[in-house]
Amino acid sequence: MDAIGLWIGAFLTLGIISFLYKDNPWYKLSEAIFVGVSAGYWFITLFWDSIYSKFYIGITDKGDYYLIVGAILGFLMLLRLVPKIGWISRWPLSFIVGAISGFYLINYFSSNVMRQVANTVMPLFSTEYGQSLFTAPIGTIVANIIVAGGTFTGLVYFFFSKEHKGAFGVTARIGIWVIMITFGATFGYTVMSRMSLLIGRMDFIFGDWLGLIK
Amino acid sequence: MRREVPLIITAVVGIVFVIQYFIPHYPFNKLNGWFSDWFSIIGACAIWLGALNLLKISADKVYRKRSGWGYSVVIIVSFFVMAVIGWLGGESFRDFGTSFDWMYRFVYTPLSSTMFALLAFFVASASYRAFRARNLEATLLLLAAFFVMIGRVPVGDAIGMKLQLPDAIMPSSIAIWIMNVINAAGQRAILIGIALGIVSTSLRVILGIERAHLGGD
Amino acid sequence: MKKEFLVYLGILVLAIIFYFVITEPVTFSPAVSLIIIALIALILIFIFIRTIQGSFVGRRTVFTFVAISVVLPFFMTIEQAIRTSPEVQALYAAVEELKPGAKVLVSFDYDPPSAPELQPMAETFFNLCLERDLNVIIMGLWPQGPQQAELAMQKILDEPEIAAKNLEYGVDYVNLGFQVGNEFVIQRMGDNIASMFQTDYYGTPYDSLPLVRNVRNLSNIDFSFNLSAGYPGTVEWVQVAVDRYGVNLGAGNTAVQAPQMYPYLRAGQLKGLLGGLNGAAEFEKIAGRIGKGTKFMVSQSFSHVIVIAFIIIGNAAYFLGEKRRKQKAAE
Amino acid sequence: MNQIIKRRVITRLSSIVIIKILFLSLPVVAEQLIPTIDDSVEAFIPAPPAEVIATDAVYDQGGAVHLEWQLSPDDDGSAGVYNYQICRQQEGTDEYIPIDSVLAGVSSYIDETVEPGRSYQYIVAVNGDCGSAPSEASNVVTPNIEWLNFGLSNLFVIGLIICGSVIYFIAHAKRGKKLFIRRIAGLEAVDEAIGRATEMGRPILFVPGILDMDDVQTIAALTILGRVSRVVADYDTKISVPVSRSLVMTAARETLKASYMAAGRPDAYSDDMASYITDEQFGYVAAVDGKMVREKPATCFLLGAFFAESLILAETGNSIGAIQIAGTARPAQLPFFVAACDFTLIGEELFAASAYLSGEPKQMGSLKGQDVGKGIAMIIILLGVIATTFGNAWNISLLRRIADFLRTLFEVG
Repeated sequence: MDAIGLWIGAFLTLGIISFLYKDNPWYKLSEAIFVGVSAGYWFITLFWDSIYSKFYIGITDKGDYYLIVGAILGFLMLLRLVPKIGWISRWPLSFIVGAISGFYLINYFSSNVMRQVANTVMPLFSTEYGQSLFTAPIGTIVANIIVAGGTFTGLVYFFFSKEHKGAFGVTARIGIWVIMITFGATFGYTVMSRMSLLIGRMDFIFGDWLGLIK
Repeated sequence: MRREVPLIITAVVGIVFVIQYFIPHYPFNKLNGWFSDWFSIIGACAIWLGALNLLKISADKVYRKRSGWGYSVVIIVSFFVMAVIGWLGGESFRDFGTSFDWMYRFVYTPLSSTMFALLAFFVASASYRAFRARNLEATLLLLAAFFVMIGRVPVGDAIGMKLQLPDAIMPSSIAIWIMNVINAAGQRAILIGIALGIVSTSLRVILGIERAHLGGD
Repeated sequence: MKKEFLVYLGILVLAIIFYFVITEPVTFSPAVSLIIIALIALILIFIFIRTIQGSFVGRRTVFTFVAISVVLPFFMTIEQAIRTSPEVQALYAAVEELKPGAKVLVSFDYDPPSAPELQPMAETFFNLCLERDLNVIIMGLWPQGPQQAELAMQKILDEPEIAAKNLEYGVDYVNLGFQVGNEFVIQRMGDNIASMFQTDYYGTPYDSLPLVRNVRNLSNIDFSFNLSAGYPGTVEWVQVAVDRYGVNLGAGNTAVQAPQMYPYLRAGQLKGLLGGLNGAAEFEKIAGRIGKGTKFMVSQSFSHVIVIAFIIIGNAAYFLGEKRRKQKAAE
Repeated sequence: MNQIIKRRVITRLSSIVIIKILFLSLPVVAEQLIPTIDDSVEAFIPAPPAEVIATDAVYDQGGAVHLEWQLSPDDDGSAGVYNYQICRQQEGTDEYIPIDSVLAGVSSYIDETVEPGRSYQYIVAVNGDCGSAPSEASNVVTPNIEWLNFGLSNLFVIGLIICGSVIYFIAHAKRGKKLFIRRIAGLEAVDEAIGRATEMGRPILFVPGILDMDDVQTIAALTILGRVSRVVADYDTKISVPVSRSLVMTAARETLKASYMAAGRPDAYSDDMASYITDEQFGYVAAVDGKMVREKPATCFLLGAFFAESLILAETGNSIGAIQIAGTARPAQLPFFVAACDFTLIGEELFAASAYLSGEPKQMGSLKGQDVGKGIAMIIILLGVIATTFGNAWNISLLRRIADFLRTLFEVG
């Protein structure tokens, strides 16, 4: 059974890779299998995990009656299938949108705005109270200045209601430089792990399947 | 009715979810947990809509014999194969050794990891095309990517040792420095900006200024 | 349409030949490997010249080179200088310090997509433990972790010097399987491991496994190693197992995640760290074993060099093209 | 009375210990152990922990009691002492019930199983190899739940200022005051990109990210879809919105329908414009990639929450020569969009997009309000850094106090 599985796995792997050359029937077939299988996978997984384990077991075994609210909202959602009263599905939708807006508003505010600002407030030149200027190692001083200054100029770049001209414009420009370096670094940083993914697939083809490598 | 009720629901629920952050008392302390449970139940109901839509579109293609209808048959068949196997498997449908697990290991996993692995090719083609020193911004992007890339493989340090560079400017040290210092600053500015954007967007939604997603009359 | 199916047929024939006819692993001798590398370099120089002359290469050429740079090193016998970093040495030293019979807990917190990076680490770690007669207790906080552990363990048990030891399941190593609950599992294990793992991966009750019968909680574990690709993972092990229960912890991480662990390493909360394929290769080197990490690392370096080469080619083309454009404008 | 309780606790605890040992050990080992227990039970019982203090946790989530005690003098890291058993007596009962245990060396515990308004008393017993010793009973504690967490009042005030300024500028703009908003290149290009698709007679592809409606980026993407589809409806161009979540499909349909109605062309709308493919990240990408190369859209919008697939989509879109406008608030994916797309909305710009595209004054007002938030953050960073740096260097208490104040002002929880 596993040998058949290997052949199927290899067939599908090569089918997806063939897309790099161009769209072709092999890719189309692999894509169709992928869409069907994964939609079926999520369909049944959500059924067992959410409807059965969470809702049914939650109500019958654990007495978590608050779950009924979710079931009612879910049911209202399904009313879309009835064209005449389909508009009722906007209620659960607006419930979700409202809850998410409120939730994100306060959470992002506290963790991203407040905390990041607090973290940026730091001494630049020394590490302990009472030490005179420039007692920290030179590397740390440079790093501190770049972190504080970079954050500041980056924020200037995002200003919408002021034209980027004059001193403000220069600061915003430095801001965009910092952001560009950030992007370059993030890009270069991910190249390695992307390559290992391909290495893994090729190992599957040439090692696990064809047995050409040890 | 059709317009006002959703707006009121959004506003009230939104405000409640902001306030719950400050109230440690029941039931407000439970709201977050409840909502994520509710959401997963709503999602599990809604996937019926999605799945039926997928099947309907595919069936339609087959019925009208539109080009590529054969692939639509494949979609329908593989959907049902996976769903039925999962259904028959009962509660423990994805245990090791079940047919659902077999499908997962030999069909689902190869497909998704290969699609993921295509990134290796696209990373290469994107950097070939985009990393050109057209202007100062692009040059900074290019240089940062270059140094981090070099610094993350042994080849980089091997070259560094050949050139007898001091430890502080070894490619790997430069890469770590860029990541920890400049990257940290840039990320922080982006994060603060994003959070303020979210605050403002959420407020517009709660106040009902932004209501496209709730449809027309 | 017809042409495509001919190509498919060709691929099928090749696959059958490779699968059924060539049954032995293929390796190129060092000389052949060097010739291949030289050829690739020559072609790159050729492309470079062509690009300067103004004819750009397409995406497909780039794709071909990426594929070549990843696949060919699998068959090559070339050695790459690998410098072992202090965090890898520290992990090795920590394992080396353990006395035979010490209990090592290995948590597999990843799934197949991260396997290329983490599986080689798992294999080397198992090899090291079993070679030194340490007892290995496997568990997973990710549903598919224990399965990955089985694969790695099976591979190591088949290696001649380990097979010669005739190790027994339940006595020398045990797989407790997966448990839901993320960091709460670790927290409960701090007090009582059996309460989280009533049975092992195969359904045997905890108490009837001789190896773990006397392992009450995390304080009975001599060393813990965690292979992590995200949440829950190393961060949670550090915060709960190390900070609250004082476990000695080492970790293997994906390349993307590893840099976030350096603060823990500096604070001594982590005894050692393997980051990405690089870490796996270094660990193999220090353990004196050539495994997939070392092999894959050659592919990794090659593909990086190819990407960088293409960036250089692209830039050369851009600058020379610019010059030509300016010349034209001047004329 | 107290002594009776203590004795009861001791018998209870030692029986627990014996049972535990019996169950967890080899029968052979257990047999060997039992006589040792009998022989040495008097000799090696560790000294009890002392000074058990119970306090009600402040600003907690529904009742918790914080316990602290002094470790048993025998608990010095050597073997022999293995944990502390925590026992609780509830008001109205006369029995101490074991509720949990913590490892040796731990001297605090948070009991989160209390009910607010009731009174409790605790005993902490140390368990050694051969017996256990309970402490004196703790003070009586009655946990309360507060209705407001005053520990977060700084968050509340600053939040109020920033939200207040957003609302203020919205109202301000409504009254017709003109506001300047700088141009955002990616958004200026939207009209042109739609126009191009119309001219070429090719469709427009809109991908609203791969997360569900429980991410605010998806909501932001749909609000942009609202603006885009309004223009698309006017031009009578084809638009296609493949999605990877069923709820997003529903919301996208509502959005599209509303836009077509607003454009006065409800007849041109069809449900097929937004279709669900699959929840699986890469299955979705495989299908969208296929769609791209087969339908060859002239313009691709990739807006919302993206993960690794960002570059797969952007590169495929690039290979078919589409104009691509992308945007996400996930910093890890932004570089790939910047590298492979024509225009990229960076983080905050994604959230500003719908307001910007609407051109309505009140929407623009909210952007100005956002800037106030940024201004506050910048001022605090500037002041705080200067104050700590110099306060640190010359030990000036005023500056240090300012710096500490600013830091505590922005510290949460």
